[in-house]
Amino acid sequence: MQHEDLLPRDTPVALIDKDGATVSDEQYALPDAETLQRAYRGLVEGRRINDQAYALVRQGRLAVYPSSHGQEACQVAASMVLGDHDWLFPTYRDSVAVISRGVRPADAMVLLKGDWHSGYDPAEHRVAPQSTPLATQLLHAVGFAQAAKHRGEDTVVLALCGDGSTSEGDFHEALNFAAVFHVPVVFFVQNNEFAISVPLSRQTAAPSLAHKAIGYGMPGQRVDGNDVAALLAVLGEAVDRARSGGGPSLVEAHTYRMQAHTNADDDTRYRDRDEVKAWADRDPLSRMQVFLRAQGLLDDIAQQTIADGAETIAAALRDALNADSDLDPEDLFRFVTAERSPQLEEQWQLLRGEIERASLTDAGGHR
Amino acid sequence: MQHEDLLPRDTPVALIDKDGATVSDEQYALPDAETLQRAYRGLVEGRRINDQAYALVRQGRLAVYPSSHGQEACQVAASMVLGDHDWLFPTYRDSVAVISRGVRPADAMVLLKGDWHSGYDPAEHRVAPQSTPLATQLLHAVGFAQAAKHRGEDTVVLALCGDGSTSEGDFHEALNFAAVFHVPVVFFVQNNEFAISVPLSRQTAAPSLAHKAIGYGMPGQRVDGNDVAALLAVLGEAVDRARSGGGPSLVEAHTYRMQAHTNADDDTRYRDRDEVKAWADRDPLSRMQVFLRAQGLLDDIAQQTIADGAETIAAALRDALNADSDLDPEDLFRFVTAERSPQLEEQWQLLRGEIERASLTDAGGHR
Amino acid sequence: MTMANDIEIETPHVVGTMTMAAAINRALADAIAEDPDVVVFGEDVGALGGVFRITDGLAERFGEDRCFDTPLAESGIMGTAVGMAMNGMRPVVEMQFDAFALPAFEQVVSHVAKMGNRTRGAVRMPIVIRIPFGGGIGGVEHHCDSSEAYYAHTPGLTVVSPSTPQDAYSLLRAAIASPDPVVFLEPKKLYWSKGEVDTSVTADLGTARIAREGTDVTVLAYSAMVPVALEAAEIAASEGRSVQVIDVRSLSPFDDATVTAAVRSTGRAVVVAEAPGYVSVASEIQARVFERCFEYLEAPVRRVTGFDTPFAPPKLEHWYLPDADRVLDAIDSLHWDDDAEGAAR
Amino acid sequence: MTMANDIEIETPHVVGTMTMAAAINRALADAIAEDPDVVVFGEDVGALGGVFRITDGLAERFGEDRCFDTPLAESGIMGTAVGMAMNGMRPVVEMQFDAFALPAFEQVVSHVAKMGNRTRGAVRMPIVIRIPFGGGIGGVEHHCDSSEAYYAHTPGLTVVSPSTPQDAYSLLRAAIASPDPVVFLEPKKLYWSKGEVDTSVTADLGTARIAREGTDVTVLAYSAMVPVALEAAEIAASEGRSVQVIDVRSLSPFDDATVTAAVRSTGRAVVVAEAPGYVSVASEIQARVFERCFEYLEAPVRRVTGFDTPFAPPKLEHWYLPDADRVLDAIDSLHWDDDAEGAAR
Ligand SMILES: Cc1ncc(C[n+]2csc(CCOP(=O)(O)OP(=O)(O)O)c2C)c(N)n1
Ligand SMILES: Cc1ncc(C[n+]2csc(CCOP(=O)(O)OP(=O)(O)O)c2C)c(N)n1
Ligand SMILES: [Mg+2]
Ligand SMILES: [Mg+2]
Repeated sequence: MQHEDLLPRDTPVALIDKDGATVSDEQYALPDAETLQRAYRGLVEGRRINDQAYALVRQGRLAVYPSSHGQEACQVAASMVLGDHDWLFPTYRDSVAVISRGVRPADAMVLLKGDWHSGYDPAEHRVAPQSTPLATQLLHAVGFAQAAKHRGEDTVVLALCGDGSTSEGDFHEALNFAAVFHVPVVFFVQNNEFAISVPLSRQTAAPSLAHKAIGYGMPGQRVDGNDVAALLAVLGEAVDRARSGGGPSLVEAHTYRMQAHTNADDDTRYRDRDEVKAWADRDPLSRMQVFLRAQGLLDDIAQQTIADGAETIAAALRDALNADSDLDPEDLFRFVTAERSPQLEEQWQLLRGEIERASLTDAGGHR
Repeated sequence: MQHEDLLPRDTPVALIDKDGATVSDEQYALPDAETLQRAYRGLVEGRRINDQAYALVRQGRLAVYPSSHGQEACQVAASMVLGDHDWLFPTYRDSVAVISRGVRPADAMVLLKGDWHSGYDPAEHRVAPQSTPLATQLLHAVGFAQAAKHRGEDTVVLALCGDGSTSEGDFHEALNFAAVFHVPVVFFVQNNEFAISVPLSRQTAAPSLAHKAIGYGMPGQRVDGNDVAALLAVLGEAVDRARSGGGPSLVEAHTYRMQAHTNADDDTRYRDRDEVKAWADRDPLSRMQVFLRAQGLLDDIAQQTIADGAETIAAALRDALNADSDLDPEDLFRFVTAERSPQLEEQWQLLRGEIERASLTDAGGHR
Repeated sequence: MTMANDIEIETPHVVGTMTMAAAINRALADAIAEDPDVVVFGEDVGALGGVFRITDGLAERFGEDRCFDTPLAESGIMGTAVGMAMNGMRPVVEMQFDAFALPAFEQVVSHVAKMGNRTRGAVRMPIVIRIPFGGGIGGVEHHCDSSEAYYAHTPGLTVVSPSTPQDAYSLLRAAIASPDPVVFLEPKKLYWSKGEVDTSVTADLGTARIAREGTDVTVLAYSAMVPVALEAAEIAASEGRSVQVIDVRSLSPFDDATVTAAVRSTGRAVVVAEAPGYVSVASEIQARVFERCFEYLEAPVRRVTGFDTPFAPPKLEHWYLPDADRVLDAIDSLHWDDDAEGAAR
Repeated sequence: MTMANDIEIETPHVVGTMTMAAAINRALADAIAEDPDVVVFGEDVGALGGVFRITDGLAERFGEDRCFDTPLAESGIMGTAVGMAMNGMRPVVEMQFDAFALPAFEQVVSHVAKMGNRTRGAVRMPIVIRIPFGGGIGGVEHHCDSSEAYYAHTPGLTVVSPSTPQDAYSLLRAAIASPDPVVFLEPKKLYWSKGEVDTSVTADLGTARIAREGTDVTVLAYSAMVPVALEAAEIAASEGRSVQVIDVRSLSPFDDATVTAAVRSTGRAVVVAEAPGYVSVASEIQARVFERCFEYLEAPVRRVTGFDTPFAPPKLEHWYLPDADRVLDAIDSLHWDDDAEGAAR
């Protein structure tokens, strides 16, 4: 590969514009109809999950929810481009991608509900626990891929992070390790313009985040993050390259966080409503709907079926989260190490005594 | 600046080749004669200091010495391009650069002699303490420049690091902060092909280390690290740019660590003697000598004067290090915080009691 | 230890009731107003005013060059603070949450804590590292840790944590005025607790504070555990036991003078801390008190701490956090006269 | 605690005298040979064999994919180890010096220590973090720190440190076999000390070892301080005092059973550690022993530790490091019968 080929384009790759019209591209082909139909269903379901979770926060059933409203195209594409044996390394904002991989919505919300730190077995759907400490998961993804390569498996790993996270040292170390060890990792940055309140201009002075790739000797590419077709094409190519021994690459998606960082945030303090409105025009769902309708790939019945499916998911999520959690305080001591040390056992016995006494007196208070 | 202008050249900038012949360059002019004569003196003195320190290690007068033998052109240029009020942020390998800035050789060796952790007042010669934890000093340099900018001073900061250190997260964070805050820092990487035993190919898959610059939105340049003329030109331009508000930049010098990492290292374990020999042909001193002689800028008398000057420095260094250190154990407690806490005072009294008892019995042992 | 708080307070003094969050905000504002070298920076501290709104209004009032957002990189924040301090500034940095200060750990331990010593005092590090810490707010993993042990163990760092709005104000002013680095741990759980604040009141770093007088037993606590200790003392009083509560407040260096005198006077002590107890500030206090008060103790010094497990998820944290009952249980175990084991001694 | 060491040793057992460095090298080699999932990596561990030559010959013997150099980035080393462990490997990583493990601290605390708990045991972290630590070798700043407190305080980490070649071998094998992360602290000062090693001998993580029997006082030490304690015991013996020495060896979890029984039997104890004493493993041991042996103590438990200062420069380290004399002084202070204060008690 020539050095120049490692640089991204000056403008992000786009295949379907904001009005649903196709954009022709020399390098990237439009995915096939069935793929786009599946993607659209994923978008609708993803949006529904985001909105349902948001509502559950308001109802006090979730402690917190970092929504990917507006970023569903990235979420769905990240999941769809991976094969069954590939692995996803998501962040706290990537619940929709996690669910798209097959994790039960209620399991994906265990962390955000406050029951435990993670709610699914990573091996079951090949999804690492959602990572909170920023950029740390990128290194896990690289190590995971190193192990796969070591054993001669052709697993591809896709690791997610946000624009803000590219400033962390771990971002740098992860891309560098991946390139030096030439492992099959796709680094996928969802540049949604903000890290909580901090705009992209405070994160980087680079022409684009994808311009960082050449500094590691890997290709970088930019893509319209609200265009699921372009995302599928660009990420798909990156996954194929990784699988065929072409090494890691960096993909930057240009998208926007439509809601506040989480419910605890107040985004009126740091951004204009006009900016948010302008991005509403570039919504990833509506452009696909227009496109599919125009292509005859979506009719009212199909639309309704998809909406119903999404509603079913939302209802299940509601039900699961409305049920009270049945938690066992002994869990605090169960998983710290494989075998419980006498030191921890002693502490558990202390707590057990307290719990027993509490149940003897009243429910809740100890004394 | 255009994006492409942020990329380095495909081959390092060179102005005087290994045989002492000039190389013409469209962008960079050869420094004037007087500057080159001064540089040559610096090279000879630097080499003498390196060799003297190496000898002092063998004689047990220095605990350890990471030599810059072979890298003297980088050391001298780094010091010469800075004005009096500019600051240098060096590493353990940059003793020659530190001394070139005016720090007394014996003071620069205090760390390596084992008397204390640093032996000079940074403010006196505008030289930060030599940094051991890799890449950490790059962030100090950025913060230092931020403070200068904050006060409206036109200080330029030049920060040194090695090729291996570019892999650290702090390298990334430093360049990024510098670019985002647009501060006057020149990052100068001495790529000497090795990080202890680890070759450059294990540090990076990038076309060059200077290719990392574009990922931060700053210009990167490559230069022959054994060509002091090219170094003065390239670093000088970077310093000028920084001073005139043009922001930070990254310069990578291609050089070679001619000796083992330190005296504690055994480089026969990881590199070929042939490779080392090949680099001896590219020595930074001999090419300058040939060049200056050919240009009539150096004659036998001048050569002898320079050698004598270097010898005087070496002799002073020898004398200083052959003198036994007069150390006060109370120093352990003196500088931890500005005011000594009762907690530390209590511990000092404990030690003081031991020392007193020891002096009563025999010299050395306590009991 | 007395460290002179030599700030000349130029802004008019304020006396009034405010939250701890407001007191910290006020301390930052007053410090910025009075000393041109003070700068406040970190993640989201500018327009947003911090995720806890502690820096609310500072950027607007004092401008972007006095309070500003950085790129998202904690080692970067800490490392540039070192450089600024080398060049005459007094950086006050915010780490967004306790666990997110960890990427900066090398800069803290290898430079912030050691630079003054390394340079024989030529370069001091007047840096304040503000860290919201501890649980009790229903935060998810990595948002509720108590990592004071890491800092308190590190020579060269002063570590303090307030339990009242007054101390939050006064200790933060003292921290900013200190020539040396101070880790200032802010109990998230108490951010919205209210109290009287007089901005003319000063506090010395390195000193403990007697939070409640008492004669039977001394409870040593700090930060969010001080209200817990006071609650326990209140209940104990109703049961006829007089509990003295000391707010340790300076986790390093330690105020042996105050603490030793107190425990010697009561002859019994319980140490309370939220962090995991193993190799902790609580173990240090317990060990020191034991050693210095051995001849005066009627019973072993006990500690009540968090478990040696990762912090609990929100729905289980009430089982994790030490509460007044747990403190009272520990007090009950201290060989009282009506206690067979104690009497046997 | 007994953690079954369930390795099937396939290589022929070796019995012989070797240095601790050789014993560690041997343990690594045997583990690589026996378990295809074991990989060793870090800075300079390949061709060079590590700056202390601990991994000497491993890359050559087992190939680049079993022992290899990484780019120079400690968080990278630790973070990729996490990923490898998630994918079935058993990474053994080397941090070149103790202070240079600090850039990896976030990965260690936020992931290595917590992943098993986070995933309810679904994903365990069988990672060994080897860290050469401590002073006594005339190293310059940042090359002689003792940072065991940071790790021992962190729930989820097992922390061990050997004082003999035998324990170096056996504990490292147990660490590599453990399903959980183990911080393995190697006393640089003892790398070249020699001892008998039988590779068929196993050691359980979480257990202390009685290094010398004695009846008058128990000295609790670990790592490079064990020889110091033994030297003190030898001198004390010549003065008529019988000193028991316990090699704590497991810094977390703690072997209360062994230690408590020992101190109860002698009634006196001194804790010895090289690290700064404040908020340290030594304070933890002191506090635990005090609390659990209170009724049996003839005198306060003392500790002998490094000062609460940054580690000394090479030429001053002999004043910093605890030595036999300092241990003997502490023993002397333990209220013996011929001691007025002790007698008054
Ligand atoms: C190491 C670390 N530092 C700080 C935080 C607190 N924090 C959580 S999300 C966030 C912003 C992340 O921005 P970005 O990477 O752009 O992702 P986004 O939230 O926009 O998806 C911050 C600062 C954290 N989780 N981890
Ligand atoms: C954070 C950190 N990790 C590891 C080390 C140990 N170490 C000292 S020098 C060195 C190699 C540095 O290589 P490079 O940056 O190329 O500089 P050079 O020594 O070649 O000048 C290493 C690994 C260190 N000093 N700091
Ligand atoms: Mg973002
Ligand atoms: Mg190098």
